[in-house]
Amino acid sequence: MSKTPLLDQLESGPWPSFVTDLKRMAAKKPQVKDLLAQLERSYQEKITHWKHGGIVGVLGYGSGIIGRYSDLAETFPGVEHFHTMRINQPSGWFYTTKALRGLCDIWDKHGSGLLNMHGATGDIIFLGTRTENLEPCFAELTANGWDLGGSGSTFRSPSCCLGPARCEWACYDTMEACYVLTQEMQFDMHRPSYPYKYKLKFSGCPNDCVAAVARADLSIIGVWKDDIRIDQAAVKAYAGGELKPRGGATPYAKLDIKADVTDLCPTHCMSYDGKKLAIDNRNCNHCMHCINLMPQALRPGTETGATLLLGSHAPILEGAQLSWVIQPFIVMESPYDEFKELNVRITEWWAEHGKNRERIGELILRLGMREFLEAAELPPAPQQVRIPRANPFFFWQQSDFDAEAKGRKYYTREGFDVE
Amino acid sequence: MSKTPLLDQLESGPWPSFVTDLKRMAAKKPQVKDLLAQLERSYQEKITHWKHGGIVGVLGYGSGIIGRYSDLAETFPGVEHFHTMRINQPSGWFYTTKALRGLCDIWDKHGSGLLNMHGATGDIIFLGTRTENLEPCFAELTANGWDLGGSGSTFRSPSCCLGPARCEWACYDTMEACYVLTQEMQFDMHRPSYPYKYKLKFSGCPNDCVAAVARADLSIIGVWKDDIRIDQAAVKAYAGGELKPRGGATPYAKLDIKADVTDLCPTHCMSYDGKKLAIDNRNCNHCMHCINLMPQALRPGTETGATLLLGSHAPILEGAQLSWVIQPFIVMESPYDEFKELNVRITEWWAEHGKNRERIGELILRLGMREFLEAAELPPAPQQVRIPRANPFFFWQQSDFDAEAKGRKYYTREGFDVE
Amino acid sequence: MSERKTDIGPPHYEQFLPPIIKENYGKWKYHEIPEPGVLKHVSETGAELYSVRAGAARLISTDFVREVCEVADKFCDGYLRFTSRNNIEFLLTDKGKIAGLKAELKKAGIPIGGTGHSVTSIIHTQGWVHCHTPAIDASGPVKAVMDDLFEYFGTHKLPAQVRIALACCINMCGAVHCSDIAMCGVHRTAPKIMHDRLRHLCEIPTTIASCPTGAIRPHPDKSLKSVSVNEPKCMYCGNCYTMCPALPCFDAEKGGIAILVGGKVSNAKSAPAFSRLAIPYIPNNPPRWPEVVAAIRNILIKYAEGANKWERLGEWINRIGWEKFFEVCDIPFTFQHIDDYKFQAYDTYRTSMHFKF
Amino acid sequence: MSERKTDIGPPHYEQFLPPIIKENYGKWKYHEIPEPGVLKHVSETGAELYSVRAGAARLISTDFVREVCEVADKFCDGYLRFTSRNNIEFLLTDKGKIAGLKAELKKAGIPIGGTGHSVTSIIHTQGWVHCHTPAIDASGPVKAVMDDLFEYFGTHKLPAQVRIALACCINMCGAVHCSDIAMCGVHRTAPKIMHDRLRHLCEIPTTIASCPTGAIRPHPDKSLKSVSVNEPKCMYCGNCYTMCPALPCFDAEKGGIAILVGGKVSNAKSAPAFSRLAIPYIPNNPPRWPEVVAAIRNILIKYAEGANKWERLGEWINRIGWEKFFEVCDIPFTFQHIDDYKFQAYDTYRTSMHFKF
Ligand code: SRM
Ligand code: SRM
Ligand code: SRM
Ligand code: SRM
Ligand code: SF4
Ligand code: SF4
Ligand code: SF4
Ligand code: SF4
Ligand code: SF4
Ligand code: SF4
Ligand code: SF4
Ligand code: SF4
Repeated sequence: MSKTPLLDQLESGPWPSFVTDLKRMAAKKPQVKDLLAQLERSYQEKITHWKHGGIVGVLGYGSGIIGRYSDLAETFPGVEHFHTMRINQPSGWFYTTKALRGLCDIWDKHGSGLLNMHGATGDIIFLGTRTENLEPCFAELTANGWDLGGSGSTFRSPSCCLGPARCEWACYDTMEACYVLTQEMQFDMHRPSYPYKYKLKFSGCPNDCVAAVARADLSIIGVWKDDIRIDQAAVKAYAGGELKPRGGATPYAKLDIKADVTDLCPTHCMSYDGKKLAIDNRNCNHCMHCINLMPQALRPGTETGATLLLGSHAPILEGAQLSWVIQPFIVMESPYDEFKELNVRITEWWAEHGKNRERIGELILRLGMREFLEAAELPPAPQQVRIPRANPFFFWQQSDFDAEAKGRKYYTREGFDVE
Repeated sequence: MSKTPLLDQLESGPWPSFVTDLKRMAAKKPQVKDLLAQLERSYQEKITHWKHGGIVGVLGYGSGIIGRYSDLAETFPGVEHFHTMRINQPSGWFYTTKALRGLCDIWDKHGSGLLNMHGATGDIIFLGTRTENLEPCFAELTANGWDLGGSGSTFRSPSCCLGPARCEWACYDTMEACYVLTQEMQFDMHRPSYPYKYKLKFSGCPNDCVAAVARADLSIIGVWKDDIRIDQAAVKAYAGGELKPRGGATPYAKLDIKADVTDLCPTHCMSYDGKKLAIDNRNCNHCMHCINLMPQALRPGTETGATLLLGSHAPILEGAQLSWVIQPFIVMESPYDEFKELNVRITEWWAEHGKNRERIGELILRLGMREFLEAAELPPAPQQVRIPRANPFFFWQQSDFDAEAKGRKYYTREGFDVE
Repeated sequence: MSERKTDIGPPHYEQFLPPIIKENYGKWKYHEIPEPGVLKHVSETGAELYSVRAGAARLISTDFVREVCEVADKFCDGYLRFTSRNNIEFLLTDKGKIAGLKAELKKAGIPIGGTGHSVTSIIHTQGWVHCHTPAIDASGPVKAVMDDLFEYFGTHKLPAQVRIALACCINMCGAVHCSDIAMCGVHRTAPKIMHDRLRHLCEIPTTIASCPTGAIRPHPDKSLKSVSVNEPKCMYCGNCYTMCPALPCFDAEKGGIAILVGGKVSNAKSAPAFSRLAIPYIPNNPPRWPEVVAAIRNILIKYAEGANKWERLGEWINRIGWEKFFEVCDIPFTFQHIDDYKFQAYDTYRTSMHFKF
Repeated sequence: MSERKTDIGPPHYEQFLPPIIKENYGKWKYHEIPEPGVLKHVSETGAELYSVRAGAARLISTDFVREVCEVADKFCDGYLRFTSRNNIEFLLTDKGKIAGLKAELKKAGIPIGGTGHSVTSIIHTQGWVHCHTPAIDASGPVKAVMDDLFEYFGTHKLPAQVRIALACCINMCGAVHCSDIAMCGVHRTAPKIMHDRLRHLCEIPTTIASCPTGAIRPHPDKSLKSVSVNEPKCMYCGNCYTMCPALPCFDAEKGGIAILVGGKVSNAKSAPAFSRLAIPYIPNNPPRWPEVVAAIRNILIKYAEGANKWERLGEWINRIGWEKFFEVCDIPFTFQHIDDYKFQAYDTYRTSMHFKF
């Protein structure tokens, strides 16, 4: 009789089965056999059998490894230690088979042979090894050009959509920006010196294919400032049904430009008279809807850059947050100095004021946007808010009164106050 | 030279001038002269000259009077005392001239002769008298059928739109409901026994002409459950321009039924084919827009009652709140027993748990909607929320587990839990 | 002495209703607004009721009330009412009397209007006339603004109704927090502590608890038996003063008016909504507050020009976006506009790419 | 011993890009999706790149990776990538090779799809395979749901894309909080305090501070040097356990899955939005969680039937209203649906008459 009758039931069905895959590895690796056996126990008992993680790592780093021990080590000695190694992925998750095989070789040698491509943050996740293997595995990784990613209270491995590598809508070079910032922040990635985790995600346009707005403390989302480029001939082809909506990836054969595009434009800034498509670009929200449905007729403008949004994270502790706009537009070009400097101002302010396990977004809620914006040297802008405050409980600081005394009407920031 | 050069500047212009009106009263009443003089001082100095109110009242009542003393009593002895008396207005603010003159006689005798018709809560505001006049004035008021309204931590004078008295849209009898509840709550109105103020406002339909949703702890807003009544002939008359939109009260001569009505219906549950207007009533939001624009063609349904919403108040202390739905539908018919009993459950729970100066809406936020709904014996309903919670931080109580153990799927309330 | 009457409540409304209303109570079928300020309600019985709506200062004298009563006796058989926005409504059944009524009101300087797509009377409060916490007067700014917007009271020129309100302090008596345009008196000075008086007048724990931002602490010098205020944490709400008269937070120079816009109450089309900060501060400038008057006119005009048919002010702003509102009205955007007050703040931040440059 | 290498960071991506991408980097002009799982990108230079997207379990072995590499060598000159949702993309320039690639993948049991109006791979987490706080497994429920929804992976049948995610506890690793449909593992038991261990393992002040609801207090019996938990205040978040291993909050019987719906990330049409609670609790039922599978299918089907063209799941619900969602999907509405968690709660209440019966 099988030792994993419950898990076995996950071998049927059309979707690829992790059980089947693990079983063949179990034939080669005793720790995988024990992993399956322990997992079967969890399936029976509906409870995890991993102990609260311990602190393990490689020399000089305080991150990149998640310690993990079984609470059934006596029964399943193969999983007594089952630590995770997070390997920082390359920008856009591009690989050559050579590189991938190299990684497999290292992991077969030093670990369980199980992995995730990729973890939810973006790292390559090497799943399951013993403490004594960490250092040799790390040495071999670095020898082959790989390094660990982040974990704990560090700068976490940034990730990006593939952007200009394969997408016509990328408003800046997400791949390069992600790489440069990852390199820039190596020290902070490997040595926990922040109040909590800090994540960066780079999306090339408002479609946000790496979910930056939901999962990155600092979300860098591409955008254009000028006009959507229109190819009226292609518009005609969509109207005529020669071109399929959304490149063909829908159940709908033909686009009704009014019903499907202009009527659904959230700002109603488009019009179509049956012949020509017109856009009042000053009132466009950059939502991408029209572009998404007619990729051969419409393209973002050419004055491009990114919007910076800050603060998103999962629900711990006060409920989830989505990132909000802190800088409506920034030019994102190598060497990204403006961006790097801003990033430093943000993390320094947070490191100084943040409590243990307080994300930057929570800190701002605690201390107020003004204190943050002044520290980050960003002027207030209406784009930062969806709506202005409703309550009358606002503060005035000496700088406001000083500006008033100087005959200025409002203080917005040193050098930026309004006459 | 005039003693009130600043105020005098408020005598010009087309809008009726309170200064002109007060000046003629000043000729008769020295306290009004002093009031104007003190007000002029405030206009010069940009500061109030009223002291923090003291506690004054009539025998046996703890409300209805706002004590007020001048901080310039030596200069302006006429306003040394300048207390307000709040007289509970009749439902819908209807009067006969006889009744009004009677009130004027009383006030000329006992007070300054100045008043507000009406205060923001709805009372008749007698503005300015001395402590020793309160009791005689009160005696004469009650002798003539009038009584004081609420102030302080009491049940405040309820108010209502004129409803069935003059409006075709009233979904219940706001005037009678307001009267009955006011009578019912006399004890609580005149004896402060609540944690803070508690207000009721009755609007006959979702147009909410007494701003109940914004200004009443308990807002009773009329609504219908069945179908909007349509007179297709009148629809045609609107389409043809014979009938003017909104009864004529707009700059627009003719209604474009599609552009003005059906396209703007917030749920898009209407359609108009150029001839017939159709409404998918199950998807109507009761927003009133279509009815407002075509009062001769459309009327609310006939299965009518009210929605109860709870919690609104001005920004003190945690920011303003709008009332939210606690009971989507209640039949409002004399003697209003169901409503009265619910009102008692609400105030008792609040009186028991509320902190000093904590409005009912704030208490619910502090203790949670479930605790409130269970105390009020109201089942949870999706109409109570605009959207369900986003966070995963929810509680389970023993009653939930008990219901589960009994084979019920969810506990919603004793006797209401779901199989 | 006869028994003292208490708790009798208000008179029953029925005795104040004109006969036509008693007869047609609950039977109204539809209404028309034949001209600004004149309502016509038609009953299922065919009966027709006319209401003529007139504006007044809300702060009035018994003399004025008696004047109004005379008019009502002459044209309305002595029946009249007030509206939820402090207008007077003259109720009559004889259409033929409307012209005479209007002429009489004109003579008395009582304007007619406030219906439909107008600016109706401004809901307001006491101000320097009667309250102890105002930053501004109430009746004065209202008079100045209504003088300026007078043309909109007696006409139906606007894209929708526009409801203006004023509160003289942030307690916001009235519906300032949900008005198309609102003026709100604001202080900008932390309370000055009168240690001598505080000791006698105030309970220290209650005073400390009254501060919503936790700015008040026991005074470090225990012998004072007083409190200290952490000024940067104070947002001048005056709640401590309400609890303790020894903490006045007034200041002749720093008080002023904030303008909030875009709120509404009705459910028509869009849901009820709070007013939002448009201008954080305009200096207090009695007797006619010209900067406030100009700011409101500016917003009203831009709205009238920019809004679609039927669009309330807040609906217009939501459609174009707040960033465009600030641009169109040429109002600077400041730190004060960004919410930083507790639980509501996060919900006001822009968590999307949905904005315009 | 040679110098130890540290802080080298990841390899530069350029070395992994196929030549066509290097040549056309930043020059892409448009794309088509000729069939489910196949993308065609056309450059301004006229060059054409094909990407074939394939699904896999995310928990895989090096054997599987080697298999995939073989396929990529055979058809793609050794170039491939993974997507932000853990799909594999085979990159090729020779259109003629697509058929062969597809056949090979089919043979290997690797499904093709995940593009456009499909259900693409489920973002998920570790579960019982690797984490210490899960209420559920991750890979197991994902496999069961994907088996059931398999037809939607390789087709473009839905009104829009549908993004499903799973998190095994409320830490919500992944994007559960902004997904069209999300499964979230939930505990329903307050932590059991292991007093003996707590004393040695945990700092009491940090443990107390870790509780977001303030449910943890110092134990009244000082000699225990431990804490007590006020159970009614506990919402089982496990945050105390993260800080103090002597506070496990697991329970074989009471753990289960909550379903949240209607979130999104893109800015297309509507703004990014949180997922909202649809079903507060479904019992944990390994190995195939049939009630969860059925609940998700039910929601997906109702959505597919009810949504307008292009409407994401949350956009559909917003259009019809949450009350109709519960009605259409026949899901009971419970106390748990009503937010009562701190600052966000008020904003979820219905402060208008805008609802349907
Ligand atoms: C491995 C991974 C899940 C996966 O299977 O992919 C993971 C696993 C863990 N996460 Fe996570 N998180 C992972 C991505 C995320 C993400 C998604 C992302 O980064 O885009 C999030 C949501 C975004 C965010 O950062 O908020 C996330 C939000 C959390 C949280 C809640 C943080 C919050 O502010 O709400 C915790 C709790 C904590 O930090 O104590 C957490 C904690 C954990 C811990 C370390 C458990 C703990 O309390 O110590 C988990 C270790 C599991 C293990 O044994 O391997 N993990 N975690 C992901 C990292 C892989 C990688 O490096 O690529
Ligand atoms: C007279 C009146 C303003 C007016 O000119 O019309 C008024 C005047 C005062 N209000 Fe008010 N409120 C008046 C209607 C309101 C309303 C409107 C309503 O009831 O529809 C509100 C907003 C709705 C609400 O209840 O929240 C209102 C919200 C407040 C608040 C803030 C309460 C809150 O929860 O945010 C306070 C502050 C307090 O209670 O300490 C307040 C406090 C006060 C005090 C008693 C000042 C104080 O702190 O002691 C004022 C006395 C002024 C005076 O000297 O006469 N008043 N107050 C209104 C009562 C007249 C009447 O009875 O008809
Ligand atoms: C007399 C009064 C009720 C009362 O018991 O006193 C009243 C009477 C009518 N209202 Fe009102 N409303 C009255 C205050 C209100 C208020 C409260 C307020 O302003 O403080 C509101 C909510 C305002 C808001 O949303 O901010 C209000 C929102 C409406 C609406 C919704 C309009 C909209 O587009 O939002 C309608 C519908 C319409 O005008 O077509 C309406 C419609 C009406 C009708 C047509 C009802 C009817 O069939 O008789 C009445 C004449 C309207 C007109 O003047 O054009 N009434 N109405 C109030 C007159 C106030 C005044 O003197 O100016
Ligand atoms: C490959 C990938 C980026 C990457 O660097 O890995 C990618 C690639 C593309 N995305 Fe995406 N998106 C990818 C994850 C996402 C995500 C993130 C996520 O799901 O976690 C989102 C946000 C999801 C959300 O809103 O919840 C995302 C929202 C979009 C949208 C917005 C669609 C909408 O209606 O909301 C578009 C536009 C479209 O599909 O027309 C888009 C469009 C595209 C295009 C058409 C861009 C292009 O011109 O090449 C690509 C093919 C789309 C397709 O598969 O139909 N991509 N895309 C990711 C593939 C994930 C997968 O394997 O299934
Ligand atoms: S986020 Fe924009 S640029 Fe990046 S892959 Fe998606 S659609 Fe392309
Ligand atoms: S990107 Fe969005 S907002 Fe801009 S024109 Fe297109 S559909 Fe409209
Ligand atoms: S709230 Fe409705 S019923 Fe009452 S007066 Fe206004 S429109 Fe008429
Ligand atoms: S009342 Fe409002 S929601 Fe209902 S049909 Fe009329 S416009 Fe539409
Ligand atoms: S708004 Fe403030 S100052 Fe004005 S009456 Fe109300 S409490 Fe007094
Ligand atoms: S004015 Fe308000 S914020 Fe300032 S100290 Fe007093 S209570 Fe606190
Ligand atoms: S969601 Fe929770 S249980 Fe699952 S991996 Fe993340 S922290 Fe662990
Ligand atoms: S599980 Fe969460 S809510 Fe419960 S005691 Fe621990 S930290 Fe507090």
